[in-house]
Amino acid sequence: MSEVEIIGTPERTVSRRKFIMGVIATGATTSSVGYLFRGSQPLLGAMAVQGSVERLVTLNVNDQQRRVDVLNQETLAMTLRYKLGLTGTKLGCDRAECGACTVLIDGVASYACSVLTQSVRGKQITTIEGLEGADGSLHPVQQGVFDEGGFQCAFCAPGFIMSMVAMIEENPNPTRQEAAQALSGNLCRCCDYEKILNSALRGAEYARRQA
Amino acid sequence: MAVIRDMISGFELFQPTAVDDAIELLSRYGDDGWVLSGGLDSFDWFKDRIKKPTAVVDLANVEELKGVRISSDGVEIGAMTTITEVSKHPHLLENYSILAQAAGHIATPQIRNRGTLGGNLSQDTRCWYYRSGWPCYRAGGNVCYAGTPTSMNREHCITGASRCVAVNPSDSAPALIALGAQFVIRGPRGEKIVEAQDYFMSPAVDIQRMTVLKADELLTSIRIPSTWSGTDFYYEKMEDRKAWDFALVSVASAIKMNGGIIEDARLAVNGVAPFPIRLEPVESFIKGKKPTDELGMAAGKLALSTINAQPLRHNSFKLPLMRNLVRRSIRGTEG
Amino acid sequence: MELWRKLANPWGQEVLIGISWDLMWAALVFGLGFVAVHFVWAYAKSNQSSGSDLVDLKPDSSKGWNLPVKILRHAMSERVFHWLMSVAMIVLLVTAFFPIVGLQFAWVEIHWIAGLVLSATILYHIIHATFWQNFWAMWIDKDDIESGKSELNNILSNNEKEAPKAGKYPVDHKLFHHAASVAGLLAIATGLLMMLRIDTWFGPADPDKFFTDAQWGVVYVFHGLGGVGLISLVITHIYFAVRPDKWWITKSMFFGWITRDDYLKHHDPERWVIKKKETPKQGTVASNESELTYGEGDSST
Amino acid sequence: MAEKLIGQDISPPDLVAKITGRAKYSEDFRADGMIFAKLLLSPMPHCRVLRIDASAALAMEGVFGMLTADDVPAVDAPGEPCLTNEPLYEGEAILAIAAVDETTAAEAIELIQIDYEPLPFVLNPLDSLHPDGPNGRLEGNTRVGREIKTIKWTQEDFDIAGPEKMPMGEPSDEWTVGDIEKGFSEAKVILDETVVHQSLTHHPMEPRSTMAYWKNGKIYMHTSTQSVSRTRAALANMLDLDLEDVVLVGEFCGGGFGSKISGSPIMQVPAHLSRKLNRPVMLRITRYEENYLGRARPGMQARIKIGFREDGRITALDIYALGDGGPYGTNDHMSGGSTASLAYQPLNQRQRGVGVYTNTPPKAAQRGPGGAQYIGMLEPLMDKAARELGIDRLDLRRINAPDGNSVFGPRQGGLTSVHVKEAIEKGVELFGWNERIQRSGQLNGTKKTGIGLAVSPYTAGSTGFDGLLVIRPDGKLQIHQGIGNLGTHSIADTGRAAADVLGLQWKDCEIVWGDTSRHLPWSSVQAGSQTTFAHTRANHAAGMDAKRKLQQIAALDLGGSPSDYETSDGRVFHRSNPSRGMSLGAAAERAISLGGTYSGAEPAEDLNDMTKMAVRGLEGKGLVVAARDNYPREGAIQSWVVGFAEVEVDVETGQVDLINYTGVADVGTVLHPRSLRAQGLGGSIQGMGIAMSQKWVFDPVWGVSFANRLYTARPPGMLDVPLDMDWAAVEIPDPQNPVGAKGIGEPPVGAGSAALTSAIADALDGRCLCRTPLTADVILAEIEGLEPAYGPLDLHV
Repeated sequence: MSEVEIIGTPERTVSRRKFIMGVIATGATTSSVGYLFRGSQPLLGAMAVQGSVERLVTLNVNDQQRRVDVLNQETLAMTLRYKLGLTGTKLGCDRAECGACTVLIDGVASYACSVLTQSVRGKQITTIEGLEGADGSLHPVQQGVFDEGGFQCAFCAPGFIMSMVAMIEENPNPTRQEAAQALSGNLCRCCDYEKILNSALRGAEYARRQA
Repeated sequence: MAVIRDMISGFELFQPTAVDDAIELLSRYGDDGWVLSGGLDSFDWFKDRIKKPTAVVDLANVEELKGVRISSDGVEIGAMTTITEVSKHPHLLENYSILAQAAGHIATPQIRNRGTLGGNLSQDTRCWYYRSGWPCYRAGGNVCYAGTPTSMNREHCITGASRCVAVNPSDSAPALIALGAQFVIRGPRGEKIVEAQDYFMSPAVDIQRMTVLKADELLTSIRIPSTWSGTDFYYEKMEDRKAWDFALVSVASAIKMNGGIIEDARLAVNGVAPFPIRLEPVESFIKGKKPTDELGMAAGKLALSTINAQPLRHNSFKLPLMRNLVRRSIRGTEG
Repeated sequence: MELWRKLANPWGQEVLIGISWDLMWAALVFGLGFVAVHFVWAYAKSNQSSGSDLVDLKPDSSKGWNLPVKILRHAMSERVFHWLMSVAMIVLLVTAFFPIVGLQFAWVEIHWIAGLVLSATILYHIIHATFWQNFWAMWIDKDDIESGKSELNNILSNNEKEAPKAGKYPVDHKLFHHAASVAGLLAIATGLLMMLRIDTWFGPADPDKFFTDAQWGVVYVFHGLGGVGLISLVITHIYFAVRPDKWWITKSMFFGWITRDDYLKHHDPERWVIKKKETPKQGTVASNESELTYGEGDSST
Repeated sequence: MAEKLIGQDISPPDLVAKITGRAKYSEDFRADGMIFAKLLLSPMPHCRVLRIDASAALAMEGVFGMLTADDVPAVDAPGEPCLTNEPLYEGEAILAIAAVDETTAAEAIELIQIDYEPLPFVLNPLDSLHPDGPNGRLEGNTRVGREIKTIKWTQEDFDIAGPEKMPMGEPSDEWTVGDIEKGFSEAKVILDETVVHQSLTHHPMEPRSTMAYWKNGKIYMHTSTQSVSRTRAALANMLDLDLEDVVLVGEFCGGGFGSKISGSPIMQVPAHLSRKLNRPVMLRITRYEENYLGRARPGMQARIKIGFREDGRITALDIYALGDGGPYGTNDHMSGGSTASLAYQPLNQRQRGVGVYTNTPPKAAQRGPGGAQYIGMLEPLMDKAARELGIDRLDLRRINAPDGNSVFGPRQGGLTSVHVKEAIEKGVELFGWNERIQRSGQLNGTKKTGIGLAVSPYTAGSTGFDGLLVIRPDGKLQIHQGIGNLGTHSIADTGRAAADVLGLQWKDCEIVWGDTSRHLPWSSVQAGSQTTFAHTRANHAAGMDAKRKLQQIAALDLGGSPSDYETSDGRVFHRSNPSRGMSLGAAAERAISLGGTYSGAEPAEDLNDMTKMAVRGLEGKGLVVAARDNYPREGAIQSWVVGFAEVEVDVETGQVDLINYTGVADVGTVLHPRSLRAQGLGGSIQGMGIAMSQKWVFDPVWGVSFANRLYTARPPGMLDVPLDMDWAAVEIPDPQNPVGAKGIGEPPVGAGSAALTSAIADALDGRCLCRTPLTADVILAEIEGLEPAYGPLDLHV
C-alpha cells in the first residue's frame, strides 16, 4: 500500500434517525427530493435576506402545478431531473453546449442547465415528458422521428426533439437549411445529423397536416 | 484547498423589478455582488466554482430594460432584450441589418433565446488560461500565461495587449461600433452615455474589467442613431465551428455610397485585441474612393499597420485574416 | 489587516502574488501620523524656547567669524540629481498607487520608464558619491549617535541641554537617506526584474525566466514593501522640507548655499570644515562670487 | 411464409422509450437512501500524493465518507486503477467523497487539504525519446512485450533527421514483409513525409455515470457500457466476485465509440463506496470529468515513406509511427500497419513504432482504432503521388486495391470477402465523380473547389459466441442479447437472423437485453464492428437449433421424422400437409414438459458458463435454446467504406465548406438499410471532425489541458457537415456468414476523415499539409505562405 498520510475522522456510522432522514431526503425512487441540494445551509446562501427570493416555489411543468423547494443557485435541469423525477431532460455537459437539456420555457427552447429555477416561476415549462397527448399518442414531431427511425444512442434525442417542437412553432415549413439552423444548438456525437434532419422535416410535415 | 469544477456554490438571489433597486442592491454588495442577465457567461464561472459571489442580482424581471424602441432619430434597445429578438426584429433587419446579422451569429438558438444584448456586450473574455482559474493579471495575479514564448495562444490578440493578451469575445460589439451606437449606463451617481468603442476597457487601464462598468453600474440600453440606417452593411465572423464558437476575427462595416463613391464609412473589428477596435484611419482613407478590391486590399493593409499588429506565437494567421475581412467589408465577398 | 495577496497556481498550490494593498494605506497612515505628532511636538517646543538662537550664536562667533556669508551645501550636480530623482519617485508612486485607489489610467509604461530614470539617477549618485564625494559623509559616527541620543532626550524629557552640533549631514538626514536607500534599492532591483514579465523596449515578456511562480511572488512582495515604504518616507521628507525651521536647508536644495549663521548655528565647524577656495564653481547661485566658499567633501572642482 | 426480416427498415423496439424520455440511462436511476459521490481530480499531469487531510470535509454536515486509493484493490503497472496516489495525468481521480447531495460533496472536496509532490511529465511521444527527455511513468516510457522499459534515442538519431523530419531511432515493435530496400529500388516515385495525427477525446453524449448498491451479497450496478455481458464479467473480476453476484443494468448507453467497451475503471468507485458506507451511491460523471476520465484516440507522430512503380503500383511502404499512449499505454500505431497493408497491398512493407507513455488522459480504441488514423495520414499522400506519377487518383486506388485472393498484414492472412473495387465503381457513379472532378481547382469568387476520395477498410466481425432464444407458451420468440445497446440497433437487427430461420414475423419477436438479471448469454463486445457478424451467426445457430428442436417435438407428437417438418408464421407443420402441425406456443408447452435439453435444464456443453447460467435461469419458461456459433470461418472479416467529398476552401479565410459527402460500403448483406446509412454517415462525420476541428491542447509548461470543454474540443455540429450526403452499399453477401452480413461501425471514420483531407489538399493544388485537424488557421497560413505556427512534429495543438 502507499505511504500516504490520511487524516480524517472515520466515516460516521449512519444512525437510524439519520438514515430515515436520508431516505426522506433522497425520497423514494423517482422524485428524489433534495437529490442535490441539501448541503449545510449557510454555504448555500439559504438564510433569507430582506427582499431575496423564497425557497418554496410553484412551477408549471407540463401543465401541472408542482410545488418544489429550490435553492437559489439551483438550475432548472437539476430541479426537473432530481426533484420532479423528469429524467427525460438529460445533462450532457451542464454548460449550455450540447443541448441535451433543452426544454421549452413559454414555448421558447432553452438550455435547462443554464436557467435558474427561480427565474422560471410563473412560466410554462414543457419537457420531453409533456409532449405526448393525453391518450398517450405521440406528438407529431415524435411520430416523425419514429417513422424516420429516430436516433442512435438517443441521449441527445429529448433535447433535439424539444428544439424541433420549438422550430415548427416558429416556422411550420422549414427548408433543410433552416431546420439545420434551428437545430444547431444541439449536438449528436453519433453524428446522425442526416437522419435527425429527415426526422425534423417529417415531424414538421405531420404537424402541418394535423393543424 | 482542493479544486473541484462542478456544482454552483450558494449565493443570495435577488430579482428586482426596477433598475434603481438593482443598482441599490449592487452598491450594497459592491464587489461581492454579481449581475445576472442571460447567465450564459455567469453560469460557467459559477459552475467552475471560480467565481462565488455573495449576492446575485438577476435582471430577468426588470421590464424597463427589455425591448426595442423606435424613434425618429434612431432606435433604443434595452440591455435585457434577447439576442433572438435583436436578430429577428423587422425594423433592425431592415435598417440596421449588421446588428441583426451579428446577433444571428452568436452561439446557438437556445443561447440567443436566453442571452441578452447587454450580456453579449459585457461578457468576460474567453482566454482559456484565465477561464481555467489560473492566477493571471486579469484574475488578480502577477503574470500573463498566454503571452509567453511557449503559450498556446492561437485565439489571442495581435494588438492592444498590455500584459494581458486576451481578446474580447462579443459578436455584436463591432456591429454597434460600426453603427455609431451609444451605450447608456446607470449607477448610483446617475446616468451617463458613452460611445460604443469607449464602453470597452483596455487592460492597460484596468486589467480586471472588460468594460467601463463599475461594480454598482448597469448598462441599461443601447442607442443607435439613424445616421447609418439603410447604408451598405457588411458583417462577417470567422470561426472554427459554425455554431457555438467565438470569432477568430470578426468585421463590421457601414458604408454610405454616393454615385459609386464612398461618401462616408465606419469600420470595426473584433477578435484581434482585448477590446473591439474602430478603424478610423481606414474610414478616412476609403472616403471619396470607389469600393474596389484594390481599395479593399489597400485598406486591409492600412488596417494592419494602424493597429500595429504584432502576432503571438500561434496567431500570425490573424493578420492576413483581418486584412482580408477588412478588404471584403469594403468590396463585398464576391472576389 | 491582510499582509499578503495569495492565489492558487495552475496546479492548485497557493503562491504569493504580492503585498496586500492594506499595507499601502498603513504606510500612508503611518507617514501622516508621524507628521502630525512631530508637528504638535515641534509647535509646543517652539513656544517654550523663543529667541534662544540669537543667544547661542554669540559665544561661537569668534570661531569662523572670518567665513563668508554664503556656504555651499549642495553643488549643482547634486541638486539636479536630487530633483530628477524626486520627480521620478513621485511619478513612480503616482503610477503605482493611484490606479489602486481608483484613479485609473494606462500606468504600466510610464511606471517602468520612470523606474529606469530613477535607476539611472541612483546609479549616477552612487558612482558620484563614491569617487568624487566623501563617501563616508553619510556614515553615522559616534558624534552622530551622541547627538541623536541627546536630540531624543530633548524630545522625551523636555530639557534644554544643547545637543552636540552636526557635521555636514545631521543624523536624522542620514537616517532618512539610509531608509530611503534601502526601500528605493529594493523597489528598483525587483522592479528591473519584473520588467521580464511584460513587453518592454528590451523584448517581449518571458515570465518563466529565472524564477518559479513562488519565487516571483517573493520578488513582488519586496517590490511592494519597497513601494509602500517610500510612501511614508516621501511624506515625512516633504513635511520637513516645507517646515519653516528647515527652510534654510530646503533653500539650499534650490540655490545650493546656506548662510554663515545657519552654518555656525547648526553645524560643528570641526566636523564640517570649511576650506577657502580660489576659483568659484561655475553656475552656482551667489550674489558675490569672490565670497563664495565650499563645504568640505564637495570637491567638484 | 413470412417475409424475410433481414434487409427491411424496422424501427428498433426501444425507440419509443428513447423519444419519449422514458429510456433510463445509468444516471436516471434512483434508490432509497441513495447518496452522491464526487471526485477529487489531480491538478497536476504527474505527481505523488503526500498527504490528505480530510478531517474538515468529513466533519461536514451531510458528508458520509471518503474513498481513497488505499480503500481499493491495487493494480499492477501499467494497469489503470480507479483511484490513485500517483496521478499520471491532470484530471485523474484521487479520491471520492460521498454526501447527502452533490453540492455538499463538492463543498466537502474543497475543504480537503492535499499535498502533492510534482513529478516529471511528458505530453508528446517524441519528447520522451530525446536522450534527456522525461518519462511519463516512473517505471519507464514504453512497453516492450510485457515489461515497462525505457527507450531513448541518440542525439545522432535526432541530428540525422533534422528539425523537419521525424527521427527514427530504436523501435519497440517492428515487422517486415518482403524486402523493403528492394521495393524502393524498383520505385519511380518515392514520398518521404512526416505526418502528425492529433489525439482526440471520444466525448460520448452520456458521461460514464454509475449507480451501485448491494443487496444480499450481490452488487447491483447501473452503468453506461457498450457491452453488457462483457462488462458484467469485467466487474466480477474487478470486484473479485462470483459472476452470479454481479447484476448489471445497462439497457441504454448514450454513446461509447470505443470508450465504454467493457465499462470503465471509474465505475468501481460507487461500487466500493456503497460497500464501505452500506448505502446506494450515485456517481454522476460530469462533462468536465468525462473529458479526463473518458477515453481518447491515441494521436501519432509518424514518418511515412512510400515507393510507387511507374504504373502506380506501390512497391514499398515503410511506416514508423510513435503512439501517444497516454499513461496506461493503449496504442494502435502498429495495428494501423495491417490496415495499410490491406488497403494498398504494398509489394514490400516495413512497420515500425514505439508506443510512448504520456501524461495525457487515457487512450482507448476509438471507432476504427489505428486504421482511421492511418487512412487519414496515407490517403492524401496517395493523391500527392498520383499527381507526381500523372496517374488518375481513382486509378491509383484501383491499381492498388485488393481482390478476393489478396493477403495482408504481418501474417499475410486472407479475407472472407472483399469487394472494394465494386464499391469504388458504385461510388464514382453515385457521387458523380466524373462531373464533379471537372470543378476540381476551380475558383468561384473566393472559394476554391476540391474533390477528394478515400478508401477505408476495417475489421468487421468475430466468431464463437452464443445465441440464446426462448419460444414462450404464448408463441412469442424471446431473443436474449448480451451485447450492449448504444444505438447501432444490433440488439434487434442481429436477432432477425433467428427470426428468419424460424419464419417469424417481427411482431412475434421480443428482444431481451441490458439487464443481466434477465439471463443474457455470453456475447462479443459491442465494439470493433463485431456484433453484426458475430451475433447474426450466433442467433442463426440458435435459430437453427430451435428449429431442430421444434421439428423433433412435432415428430414426437405428430409422427414422422423431424426433417418432414417446417417452421413458419408461428407454427411447426408437416411439409406435405401444413394442417398437420402445432403452434409454437404448444411446442413450447411441450418443451417444458419434456425438460432436458428442451426446457433449459441441460444447456449444451460447448456453451460459455455465463450462457449456461442464463439457460438454467430460464428453465421452464418455454423452449429454451442456446447454441454456440460453431460455423467455420477462413480468413479475416473486413468491411470497406469508400468516401467521396466535395469541398470549397475560401482562399481569403481558410474556411472549408463541405458541399457533398458520399459513401459506399462493402458490408455484405444489409441487415437494416436505414440503420446502416446512419452508421455509415455518422461514422464518416466523426471522421470529418478529426479532419476539420477536433483537437487537444495542453499548456507545455504546466501539462494542463485546455480543450476540456465541448466548445474547445470542437466536435462537429449540424452546420459543420454537408447538408447533401448520400450512401449506398454493394450488397454482395459474405460467404462465411449464414446471412452474408459484415460489420460497419469502424471503416466510415477513416473514409470521412481522409476524403476531406484529400479534398482540401486538392483545393490547395495538391499541397498536402500532413497534419490534422486542418483548421482555418493552418490552411490560411499555407495559402498566405506564412511560417507555419506549428512545427511539423507538434502534436497537441
